Amino acid sequence: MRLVAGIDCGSNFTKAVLLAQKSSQGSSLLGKGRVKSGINMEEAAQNALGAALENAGLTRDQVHYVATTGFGRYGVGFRDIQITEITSGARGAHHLFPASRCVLDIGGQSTRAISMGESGKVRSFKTNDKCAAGSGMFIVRAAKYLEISIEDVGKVSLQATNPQPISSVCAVLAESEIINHVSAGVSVENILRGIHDSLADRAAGMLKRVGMEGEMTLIGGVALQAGMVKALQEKLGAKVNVPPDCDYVCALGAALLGHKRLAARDSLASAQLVS
Amino acid sequence: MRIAAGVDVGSTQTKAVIMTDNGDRIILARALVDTGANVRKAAENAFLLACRKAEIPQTDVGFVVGTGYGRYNISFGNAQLTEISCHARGAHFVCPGTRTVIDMGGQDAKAISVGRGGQVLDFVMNDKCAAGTGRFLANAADVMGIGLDEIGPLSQRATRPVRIATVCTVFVESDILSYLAQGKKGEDIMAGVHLAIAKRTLSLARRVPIEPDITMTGGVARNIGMVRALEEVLGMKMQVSPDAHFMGAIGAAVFALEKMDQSFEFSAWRPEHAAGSGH
Amino acid sequence: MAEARPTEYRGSIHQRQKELMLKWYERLNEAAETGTPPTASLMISGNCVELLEAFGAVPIYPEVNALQLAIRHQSLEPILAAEELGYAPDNCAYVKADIGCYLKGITPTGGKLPKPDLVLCNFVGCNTYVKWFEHTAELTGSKLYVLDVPFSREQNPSQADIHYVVRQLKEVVTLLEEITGRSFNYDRFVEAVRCSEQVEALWSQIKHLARRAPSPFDAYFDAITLMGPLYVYRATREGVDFFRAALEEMQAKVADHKGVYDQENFRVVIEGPPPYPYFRTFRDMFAKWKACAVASTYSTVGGLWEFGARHDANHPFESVALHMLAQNVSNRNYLQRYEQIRRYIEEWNADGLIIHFVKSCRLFSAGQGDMRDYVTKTLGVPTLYIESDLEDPRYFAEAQTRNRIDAFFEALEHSKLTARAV
Amino acid sequence: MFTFERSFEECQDLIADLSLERVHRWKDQHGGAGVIGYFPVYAPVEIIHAVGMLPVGLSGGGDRLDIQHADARFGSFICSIVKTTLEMGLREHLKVFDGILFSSICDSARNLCFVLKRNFPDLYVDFLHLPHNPSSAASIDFLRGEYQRLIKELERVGGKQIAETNLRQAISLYNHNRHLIRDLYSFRAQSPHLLRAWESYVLVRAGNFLPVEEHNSLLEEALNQLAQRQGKPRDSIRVVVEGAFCEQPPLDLIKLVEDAGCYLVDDDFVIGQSWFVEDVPRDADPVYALAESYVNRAVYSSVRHDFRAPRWEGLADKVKRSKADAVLFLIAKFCEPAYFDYVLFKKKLEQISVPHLLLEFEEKQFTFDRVRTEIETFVESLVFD
Repeated sequence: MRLVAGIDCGSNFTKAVLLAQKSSQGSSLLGKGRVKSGINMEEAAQNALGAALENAGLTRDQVHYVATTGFGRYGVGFRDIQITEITSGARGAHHLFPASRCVLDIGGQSTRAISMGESGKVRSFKTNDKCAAGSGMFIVRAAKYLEISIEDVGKVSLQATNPQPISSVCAVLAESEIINHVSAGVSVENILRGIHDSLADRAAGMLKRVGMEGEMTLIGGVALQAGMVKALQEKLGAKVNVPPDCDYVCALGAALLGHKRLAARDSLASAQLVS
Repeated sequence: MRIAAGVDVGSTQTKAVIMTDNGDRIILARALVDTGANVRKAAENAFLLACRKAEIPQTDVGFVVGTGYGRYNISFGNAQLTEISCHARGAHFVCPGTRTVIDMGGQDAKAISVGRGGQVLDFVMNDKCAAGTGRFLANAADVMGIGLDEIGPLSQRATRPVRIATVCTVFVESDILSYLAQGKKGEDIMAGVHLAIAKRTLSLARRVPIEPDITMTGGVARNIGMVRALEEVLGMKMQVSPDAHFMGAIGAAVFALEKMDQSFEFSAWRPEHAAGSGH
Repeated sequence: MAEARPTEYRGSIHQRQKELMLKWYERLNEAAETGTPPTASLMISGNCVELLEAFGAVPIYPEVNALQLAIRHQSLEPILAAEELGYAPDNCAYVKADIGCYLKGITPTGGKLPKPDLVLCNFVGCNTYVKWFEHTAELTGSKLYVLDVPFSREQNPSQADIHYVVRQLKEVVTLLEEITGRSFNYDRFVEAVRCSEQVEALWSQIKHLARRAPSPFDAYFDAITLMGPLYVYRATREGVDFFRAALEEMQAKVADHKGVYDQENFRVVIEGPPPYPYFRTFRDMFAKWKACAVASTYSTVGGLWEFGARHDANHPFESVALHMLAQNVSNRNYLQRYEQIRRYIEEWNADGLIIHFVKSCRLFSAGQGDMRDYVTKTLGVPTLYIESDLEDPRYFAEAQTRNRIDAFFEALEHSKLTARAV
Repeated sequence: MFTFERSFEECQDLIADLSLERVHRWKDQHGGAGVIGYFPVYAPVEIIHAVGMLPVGLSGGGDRLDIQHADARFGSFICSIVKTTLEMGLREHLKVFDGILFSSICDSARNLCFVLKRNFPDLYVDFLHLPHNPSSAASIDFLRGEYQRLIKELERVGGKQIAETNLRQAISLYNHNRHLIRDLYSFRAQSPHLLRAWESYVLVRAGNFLPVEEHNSLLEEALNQLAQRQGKPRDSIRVVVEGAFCEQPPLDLIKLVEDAGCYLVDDDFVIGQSWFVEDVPRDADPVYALAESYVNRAVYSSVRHDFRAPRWEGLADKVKRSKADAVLFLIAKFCEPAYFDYVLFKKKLEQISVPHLLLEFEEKQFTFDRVRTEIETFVESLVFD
């Protein structure tokens, strides 16, 4: 049995999973761990991996191969390979929902639309740049302003009867619009749903540009918000899958690809792409 | 004795000022509250608080001018004027030599060219994007995990400021994070942040003629780091009054007094004027 | 609210222009159904519609279709459709709306639009137009001809410039003969040029009425109402009749001192196209201040005639060439536009300039900051600079735009009042 | 290999030097002879050379010039090179020039021409109208006339008549220059592991500042030494870069693309340097020859419209010729000609199923985390099955 660790070094949290490949019958998830990233990626990765090992009741020397992903992927000295969070996110989502052909990843600052082939291989993708319009930050700020906890946002938004659209392209300026709504007496649920709708609009635009088809899987922090999922489902008229713990999807994808590379290495091909 | 008030409903904070005019115009009281989600309430609280501080019943206030982006939500306001007019008027009242106003608030930055009578000759504002505003600083402070009032002094200790790539208030976080990861010093990062905003603000301000005296208004004026950074890129000193972030409210109050002694007939005094402008 | 409602131009002309535009769309529909009359796509600015008249062919103006959609709040859907195809958020939204409509089979009236027999790109400065027509030809499979008009790089066009354009005009004649199977009717061409000459004279007289205070019409918002017929019917009798009637109606208003507003508080010059998706909202923001546009550069996209230029039936080809080269705002260089604005401000005695930056159109907007610098610092004239778009509703920030406009007029008013006080 | 590696560094410094010290030196050495700057993409450098002046290709300020004044003149939604060029003027970096040439490449650049005119009334600023209707015989005659107008202006500015022999000589010098650049490119396409894209890029771009004679010998030396260069092939995909014909991407971005696992086997960087696909004929009237070559022998480009030979076919051929696996669209933010062409390029590539990636850049960009992620993902999507 070969054991591969996938570590997702995000800007807020570092997540690690341990994946075992039983040569013939697929792979199985043995453990996972999650720690705050802080400013030292190496350390965070060590700790996350440690947590995963503990969770699996295994030891470091049993890990054959380490694949890192996420914005800190290069900051981890003990990695065997680094993979972008787009590639790993697609693989992870595809592993959990083999029928899904595209992935939407809405994180704190970034939104990514990815379309993929049968194998979970990335076909094309779009990411927002330059401006955080349409990112999860939109919601975080709104929640702060409306003085409700981020956990409740999803539920509240579901109660909306008459959503109010948000037109501003800037996550920060949107606040003034929100405030105008509030002072115009618009209810909190209608505002939140309005925000979810405008996020869904932007996301739909990106998905169409990468060629949306078949099922869609939503990952990233925003996936926890029921209101957002509903908004997307209505906007896209497609099935939206939400992984049980969407936090680990990229780490999982990294581990899966790690296994591929490991197999390749075993069959003598020299490990590529390690810089 | 005439008493008037100015209420400036900003995106982050709401300010109210009570002024009186017996011979010369003096400020009786100032009040500052967080705007929060309920703009109407915030305006009321600020106004009542100011009256209490001035030790007058609110009924003594003869005329109230509202300003700031929330001005049309002031239930008790008699008239509304834009924050551009009011900042210019306020700066001119507090620092009569003012020819240029640089205002940095929570969500917008503006530059105003002011005439000798305190009238606006020209102005520019940031658009569609909160890049390089007070909020940008607040965010930076959050990421660094320090208080908004500490970042200015901190930035003054910088030896080699970093380059900040983005002016997006949200993206600046990842910039700062990667600098922290590279082990850069907090003061150098914050100095970089201040410099980035100062440059952006100046390239905005250059659209109007920048002539001394330059008066800085708005909440950010309380940040010494920002003041110094701006003066550095400007190559000129600025006047920063302790009342800097009350300028809008003061200007509004001055206009209110002028209305009361009939100095001139503004269209803004006509009640129907607010119509067609509501939010 | 009564105060804030714009007293919109509502003469019989308003009705008549609606009829004329509908009639145009009917002819295009007929062309789509039956294959006749022959049609050709043209760019509004600096066009050679007189040539089409000589063949009894009807012009298709993609810009008019695009702006009609925007005014009817229907532009976003086609824009998104085009972006899905790969057009960038920062591509001209006129193009995206037009391409999107083609993809989705949307038309402003619901009637059919024909596949143009010729995609005739009269290239007058707008590089975007070359791409636009190239893409249209690629999508429709229509024949493409780019009539290359040298940009105005010296004060006046050279003989070589005129000669170059005339040679191409004659190539177009041959091409149209092949495509339509009709022969070039020279007399009809001369007659068309004569009509243009008369329409231009009338339109110019109307523009000059705005020098009176109060101005009988708004030279931005109302001028736009008259621009449809100007583009589609310039070279026809109907056009001449329409503009004669329009002039008479305006002269009548001047005679009994009727202005756009009961009292004209401010006179402004407006630079740049309007935000069509918010046309009415935008006008209301000026109406609230009783601010009347007395001149505008946008109303000279079709042609700049208030300073005396005309088509000339005695030199039909040369004068068509000259119109394309020098007498439309698109092919004139930036400094010539500064000069045009300066004359408007002085000769139409305006209080200030409004610059409306539209992200779609770099021909208009690239460098408007320098224009602002020139007008405020060199001419010392108050100028307001606002940004949005002429077709894409996503770029109009209503609260911010209103705030700037209010601040601008507050300042003008304050200055006037303090000046009086001193 | 010492001199060889050094010439790369020298070229980098040359490109990075906003004070244009090298150009100043040339001017001094030539008794204050005229220097004519030209805004990308193309200018008839042969003519400038023939009147004894130095043609200098302007290519923006990169990330070494932070924009303080130009933002106030060219607002949002305008590309960086337009702003940095104006900024260089307003910050007195353009003092060395006796004239600046623009041509009809896009609306922003065209307006910049006249904004410069207003802000620098003493500088000779001219606009060349390069024809957009190559299918008309009239266009060659027109361009010939336009070039003659330019010659008159340059003679006025330089106070010196042009001799036809000089023009013939200039034409052969630049023909040779384009030959050498073509050789460099084909060497790179043959053995990308022996010549990195950024290396050939700096060699070619140096030609923006050097007299053609010097640039020719630099290129000759480089080609000689390349023959002996050793190197181990990397495991990379072969990529054609399209869209960076005007504003130039930061050098670090070009390096990053290679480090992410791409061989850049062809590109359109500083495309003006290799504008003609064949020699400009030497026999005929040289001015006519230049005009005729612009109409009939020019490389395909997003700012030149030749409806006889669609640009997307040009790209398809390029991909075939260079045996590329994919196309990387490297487009300057707000570059409208590139944005428009992307649509039809994309359509064509999808017909012949060539994978492609669109990346936007700004010359002043200096952090590349997002771009790196996108390029690596693209490479991974081609490498992993």
